[in-house]
Amino acid sequence: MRIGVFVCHCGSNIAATVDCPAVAEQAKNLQDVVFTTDTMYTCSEPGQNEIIEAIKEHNLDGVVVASCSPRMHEATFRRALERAGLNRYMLEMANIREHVSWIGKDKERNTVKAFELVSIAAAKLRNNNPLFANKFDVTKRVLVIGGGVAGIQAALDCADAGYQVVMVEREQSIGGKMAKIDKTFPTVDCSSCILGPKMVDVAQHENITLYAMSEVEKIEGYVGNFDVQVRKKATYVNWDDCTGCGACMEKCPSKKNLDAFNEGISKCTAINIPFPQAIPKKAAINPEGCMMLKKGKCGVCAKVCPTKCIDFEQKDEILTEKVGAVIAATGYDMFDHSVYKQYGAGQYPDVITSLQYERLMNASGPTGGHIKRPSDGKEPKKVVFVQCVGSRDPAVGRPYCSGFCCMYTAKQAILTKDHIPDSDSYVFYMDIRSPGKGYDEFTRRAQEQYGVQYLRGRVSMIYPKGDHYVVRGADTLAGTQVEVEADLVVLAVGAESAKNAPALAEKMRISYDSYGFFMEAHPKLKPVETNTAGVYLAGSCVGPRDIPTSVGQGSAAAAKVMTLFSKDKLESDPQVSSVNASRCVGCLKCAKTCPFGAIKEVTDRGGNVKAEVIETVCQGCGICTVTCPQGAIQLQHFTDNQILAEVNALCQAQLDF
Amino acid sequence: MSISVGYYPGCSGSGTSVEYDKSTRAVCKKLGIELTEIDDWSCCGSTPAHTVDHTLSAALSARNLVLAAKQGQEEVVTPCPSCLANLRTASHKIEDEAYRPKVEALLDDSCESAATVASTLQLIVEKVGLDAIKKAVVKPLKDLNVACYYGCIMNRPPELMQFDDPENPMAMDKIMEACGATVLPFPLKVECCGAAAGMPKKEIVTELSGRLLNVADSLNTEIIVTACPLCQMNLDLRQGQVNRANGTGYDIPVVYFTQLLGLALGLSADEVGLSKLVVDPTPRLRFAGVL
Amino acid sequence: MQALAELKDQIRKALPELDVVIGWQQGYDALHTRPLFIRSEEDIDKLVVNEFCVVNPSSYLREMRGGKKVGLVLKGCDSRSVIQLIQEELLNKDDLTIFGFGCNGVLNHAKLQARFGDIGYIESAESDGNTVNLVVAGNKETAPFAELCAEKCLTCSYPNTLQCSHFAGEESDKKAEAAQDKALEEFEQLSMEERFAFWQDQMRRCIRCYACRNACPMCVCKDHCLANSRQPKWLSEDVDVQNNFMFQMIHVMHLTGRCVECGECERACPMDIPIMLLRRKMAGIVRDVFAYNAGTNAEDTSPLMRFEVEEPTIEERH
Amino acid sequence: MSGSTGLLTEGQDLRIVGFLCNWCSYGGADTAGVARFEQPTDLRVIRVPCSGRIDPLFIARALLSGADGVLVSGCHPRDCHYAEGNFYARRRLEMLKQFLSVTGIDPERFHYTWVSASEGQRWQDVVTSFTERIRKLGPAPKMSGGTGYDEECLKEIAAAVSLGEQCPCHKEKA
Amino acid sequence: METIPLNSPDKDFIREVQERSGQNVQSCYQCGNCTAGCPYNFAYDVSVSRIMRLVQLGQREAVLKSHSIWLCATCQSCTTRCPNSIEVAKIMDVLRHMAREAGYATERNVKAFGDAFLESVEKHGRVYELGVTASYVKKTGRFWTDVDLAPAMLPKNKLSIKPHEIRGKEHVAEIFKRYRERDAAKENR
Repeated sequence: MRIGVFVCHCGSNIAATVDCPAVAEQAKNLQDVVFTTDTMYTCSEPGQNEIIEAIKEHNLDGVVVASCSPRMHEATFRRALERAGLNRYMLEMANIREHVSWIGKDKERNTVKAFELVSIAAAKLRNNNPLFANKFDVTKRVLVIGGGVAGIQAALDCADAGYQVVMVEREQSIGGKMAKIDKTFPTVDCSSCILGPKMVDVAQHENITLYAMSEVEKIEGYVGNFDVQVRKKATYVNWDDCTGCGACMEKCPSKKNLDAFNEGISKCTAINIPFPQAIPKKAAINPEGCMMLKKGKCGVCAKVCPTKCIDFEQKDEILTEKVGAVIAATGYDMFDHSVYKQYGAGQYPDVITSLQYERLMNASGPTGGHIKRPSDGKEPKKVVFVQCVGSRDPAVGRPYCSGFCCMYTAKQAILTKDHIPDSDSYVFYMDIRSPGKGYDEFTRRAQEQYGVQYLRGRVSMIYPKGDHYVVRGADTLAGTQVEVEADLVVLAVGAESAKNAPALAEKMRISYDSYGFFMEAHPKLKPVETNTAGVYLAGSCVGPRDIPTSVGQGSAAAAKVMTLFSKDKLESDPQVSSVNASRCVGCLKCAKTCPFGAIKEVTDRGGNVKAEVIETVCQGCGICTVTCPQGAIQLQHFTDNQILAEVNALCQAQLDF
Repeated sequence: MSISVGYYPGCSGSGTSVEYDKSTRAVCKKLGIELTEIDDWSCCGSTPAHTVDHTLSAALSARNLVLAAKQGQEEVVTPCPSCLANLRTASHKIEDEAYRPKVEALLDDSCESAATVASTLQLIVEKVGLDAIKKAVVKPLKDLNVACYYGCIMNRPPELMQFDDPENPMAMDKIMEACGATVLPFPLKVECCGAAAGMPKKEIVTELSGRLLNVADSLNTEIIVTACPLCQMNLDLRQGQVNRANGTGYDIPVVYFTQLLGLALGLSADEVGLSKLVVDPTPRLRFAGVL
Repeated sequence: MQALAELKDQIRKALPELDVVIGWQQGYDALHTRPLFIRSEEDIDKLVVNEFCVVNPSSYLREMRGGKKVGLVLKGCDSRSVIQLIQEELLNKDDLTIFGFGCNGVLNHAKLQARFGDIGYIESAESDGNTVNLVVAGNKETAPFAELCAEKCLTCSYPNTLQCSHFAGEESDKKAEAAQDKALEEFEQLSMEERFAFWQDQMRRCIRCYACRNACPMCVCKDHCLANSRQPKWLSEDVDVQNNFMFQMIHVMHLTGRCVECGECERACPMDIPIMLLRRKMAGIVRDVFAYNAGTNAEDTSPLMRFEVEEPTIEERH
Repeated sequence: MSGSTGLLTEGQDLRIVGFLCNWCSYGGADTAGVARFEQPTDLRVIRVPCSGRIDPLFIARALLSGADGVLVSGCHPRDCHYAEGNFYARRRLEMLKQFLSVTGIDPERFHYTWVSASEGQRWQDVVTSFTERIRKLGPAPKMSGGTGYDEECLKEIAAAVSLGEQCPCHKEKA
Repeated sequence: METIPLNSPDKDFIREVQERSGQNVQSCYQCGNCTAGCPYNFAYDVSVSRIMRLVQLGQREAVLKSHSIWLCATCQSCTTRCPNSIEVAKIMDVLRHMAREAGYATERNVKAFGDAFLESVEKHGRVYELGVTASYVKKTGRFWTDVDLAPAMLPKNKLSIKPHEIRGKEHVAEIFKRYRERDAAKENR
């Protein structure tokens, strides 16, 4: 074998703490290495050309690049190899940046370590083989999980591009949080006026199949060929026939159910359509409130329904769909502020959340858009907004900034003044975070034009005193304690990951962070991709996002799906397991431990049982390779011999520099 | 039921809060708790010690925990939150193997075996239990509107105290409810009364205790129930000072929870030391039919 | 012996349906048996069952796979290896007929030799599970069974053949003499350095003859053992401490959750390397962590072939 | 090499082999690098797709070949990119971990844990504490003997061979 | 107002506060929650969040000469509610120790009360309340301290005229002695 070694300086990123020329020089002594050099930026165009030229000039059949993490540039260098006519799998990388130069300052030790990493890479490379991809078909349908604004955007874009979309929404209607909001910042335009038409488009688009009141049960398969099971929860209403006339709601005697759409500030009937613009506009029965379902008595809705679509016997249904890609747009939940005992733990009726306040201000909300205190229906004259409730607070496990609370608080303060001109608003904030188009101007407007009193400091406690609530906080700019007697306190609660997000992530085989938000493939460069091919992300399931970002991500995820679907055949990764039939004794232990069902039993010509890998199903984990006692099934590119070569190189490496 | 624990009365128990000590002993006896006073106990050092030096404070407290262990007590209870805070802190410090030698150096004794410490309030709520209290009540405190005031250090810092909620503790509320009283939602349960500032900085106490009395008054509180000698002293003994400083005229009795609990369990006014209180609670208790 | 007569009877009845029945016959002296392959009626009378039926007849099975109907005369311990292989679907239950009996333990030649000198002088030896009665050079001798038996019998909890088709004679009620293997317990008193040095010595003596592997009823890889493979190549041809030790590591890991502790490997070792220390250690760990005894239930799944999402018995590693 | 970067015999790095899954722990190590979390230099990382690919025998091989320590890290349980790889790994690695003591190889020289791609800080902690642990243990005892046998050994072998048919190598096969 | 010179922060001071309190003062992001909840804020000259800020900036004098550190009663509001779980009350305690060592006592009466209290403990093993009062009055000359309480107090017979002497009072006194020796040794070093 003829190996070339390229040691990258990465400017000073590596060269500052690693003697790159010395590493290149030493590498000449490694077995089969015939060419070494060190370059300033190996990933740059001249750097890549240098590799290509060296391959041709020195007739190299394998390349070691010592530079950054392979997670960063492995694909780049593999393409360079291909341009030079080498198989892409004849590349090995030594990570001398993230694992060496950036984590240690001792140049001498770093240099030794860098050389050893190069020698490991070369040792492995000597055992590499060219690998070739197989091609397989793509199902050009996409599953969108979540019908908030991000999911809606993604679904519409894919549908408009001509692809079939299956949308699964957990709630009774799509629209997500945006459907509950009164106005949007910084334009203060009506939220439902801009979202409503998009919701209608979803309902009417011929390429979109919508399953509301449904959840994803199971996802199997792989990019291009996912098998999805959807659980359609029982609504006790036959939606094919329901016209959404609302006659049932008028007559339902069970009227004291928690109104989830109105965030619990009002009550609703057991059979209910959450709001007039709901999509789909269908009634559903809440089994916890329904007398018929609980006690077998009532059935009024069934009697009054003009289309006779009430079905008390309805059960959950499992549907299966085949798709080629998945977009997760499952959004976020509001932080549960009951952990803040010093703010009343949710027990004070006039200390409410910002989303409850949106419903109070919303013309289609329970008060018809008149701001009234939940306790006594009085119009509040002094409204205090407390920011960072469940944000930037490590003590409650939420150290992150939710990002949009500063802006919606400013909006709510402005709207408060609009609704109640003789009111005073106070905003307790820690820092105003408004880095968006027109955002900072908006918060300034709240203060300059609307006279909202901004106070820089947290609130320590809120307690009732007579008819009011004493809000005791700090104004660190004044350098002391402040107290306001408020009529209404609005807690700007932060965002947290949607409940069950981790469980869904496990179904999609993607990772999530310690807060339950989904992990993108790269926080900068792959913001809507995941580490699982064919699964994309949009909106707040990745972390708190405002509306424009969520919409942008919805479109971005859709664009990724379209790119995927632009090919009729996909190439399978050749880094999959492969059975050496002559070593296989047919015990099929590999098949028993494979998480993907990628190994099947076959009989050879002699009638002997053997294992065989289904290449498109194999994900390349290598569990089978460890299971097989004969070493008959080997994960390509990570074979026993390749890893043993690395171990041997490392444990027997000569350190005499 | 028979519970047996070591007892650390604290210095004020033989002085300004003699009625707390008396009623605590009486109530415990009634509830089947055997309190064995640590023989020859000494002062925990209180606030002055920890404001001077943490190791000194720990050593003064640890002396008692070591003493208790030597006298065969695994657990010690104390009615006083200030003592509790000091003893608990000391207990943590001597559990820390790195810190223990420092304490031992001052104490000139091993802290290897030392008793643990809890409040009598915790003991009564957790070991006796509300059901047992409910059953033992012979004179329900019906028609009595009480506000329970816990003081600032009974439950705080939560990592150290590990008992009840640090912002909205409920132990006394539940005991009073079990005794039949109407418990008002007093929002300043854990606000500070002014603590030991009474002597050196009276205006602090009159301001802070004034706030507490103000809110209690606005809730139409008949009796304030406390669990802390310092709180009780500031609110009761200094209530006159508060009134003079703020131009108010509060007349709210401030009693120890053990006193009311004792009465509900059938003890006499004398047995719980009612006469030691400055603002006389007897008229209200008579009105409510408790006396 | 009641059991033997019954066994022969059962075999006689079953033989027409079977291609072969594997058992033991008398060897070249009183202290040895050798395998017996019963193919016809007349072979049946050669069958013996005694304290020297040490070899596991099932270890001959792998030489004859392929749909043959085989009968096996098995001790309790032998049956475990068969059950384990059935569980792994390496043996077909329907092809096997197992003849079981109650075993009182087998004797160990090395121990006999140590006690009575050359075993050639021993004319006969009989055991009831408690006492061994011998005739040595014409003299009658007795000795406690525990002092002469195979190590594995001291901790054996399965004296009766498990999951057999036919059972002959009385069940043995022999109990394990000790829960823990004494040798292992003693070995583990040594310091880490002493243990390391011990194995250094042992592995230096190893001649890599693979007798341990060949004697192992669970080594089913046949010609495909990793030890002799180039693709993948785990071991070099060098017979040195490192490679010898590595071979033992391979053997142990491949037997994790499978080893039935029959002791054949150690018995087969020409260099008397105490391999069972390694086997028993691993089997003990599997018992501790997964409450699993290999080869006791054909319906079970070996612990390394499955997992739990929460592993209460595995300490979380931070 | 000359000058300051000469031989590193005195205070030379120990030989610590790391096996890291590509998706979580290798990413976590990258995250630590990107954040410039300083770490001891003794560890050299071998990248594998999944902790389920890590054969305990690789670890045995490394320890027998002179590694002073072996560190394995995968995705946290439930977070495996391949859904189940770390669950199998956990069982396999635990077996090895508990087994090592009987061989005289200090089990403390082998550690396995879980680090996610976002846990750069945790990776730094894991590497630092493991390296410190290995430094405390010092270099691993080396395999002695190399190849071949001493005279006594050869005698023993000869004796064994002379036992002839009692040698199970010659076991009668059916 | 003065300009705080940032070029020469007292890094030793920051380090000492951190070491003695076991708290990372840099994790304070100045949200003001400690000040917001501090019952004593009205009496402070420097609010507690500003104390934290001044510590972060290494302003030894400004911190140790503040009155606030003497007025803090360790009520734990700040510690309990700090979003970054900083034990602020402990830092205040440590600052008081440091002020004492540096010879600052901006609130003489508070210090005098504490000293009187501890002297009583050292002497008797337990606190002798009347003795503390007497000693405090002697130290401060504030003869009229709490005399207005006498009419309410005296009839209740609460304050014993004699101190409670305990058998182990020598042991307690020795604790104080060893403490002072330890501190003296530290000084010499």
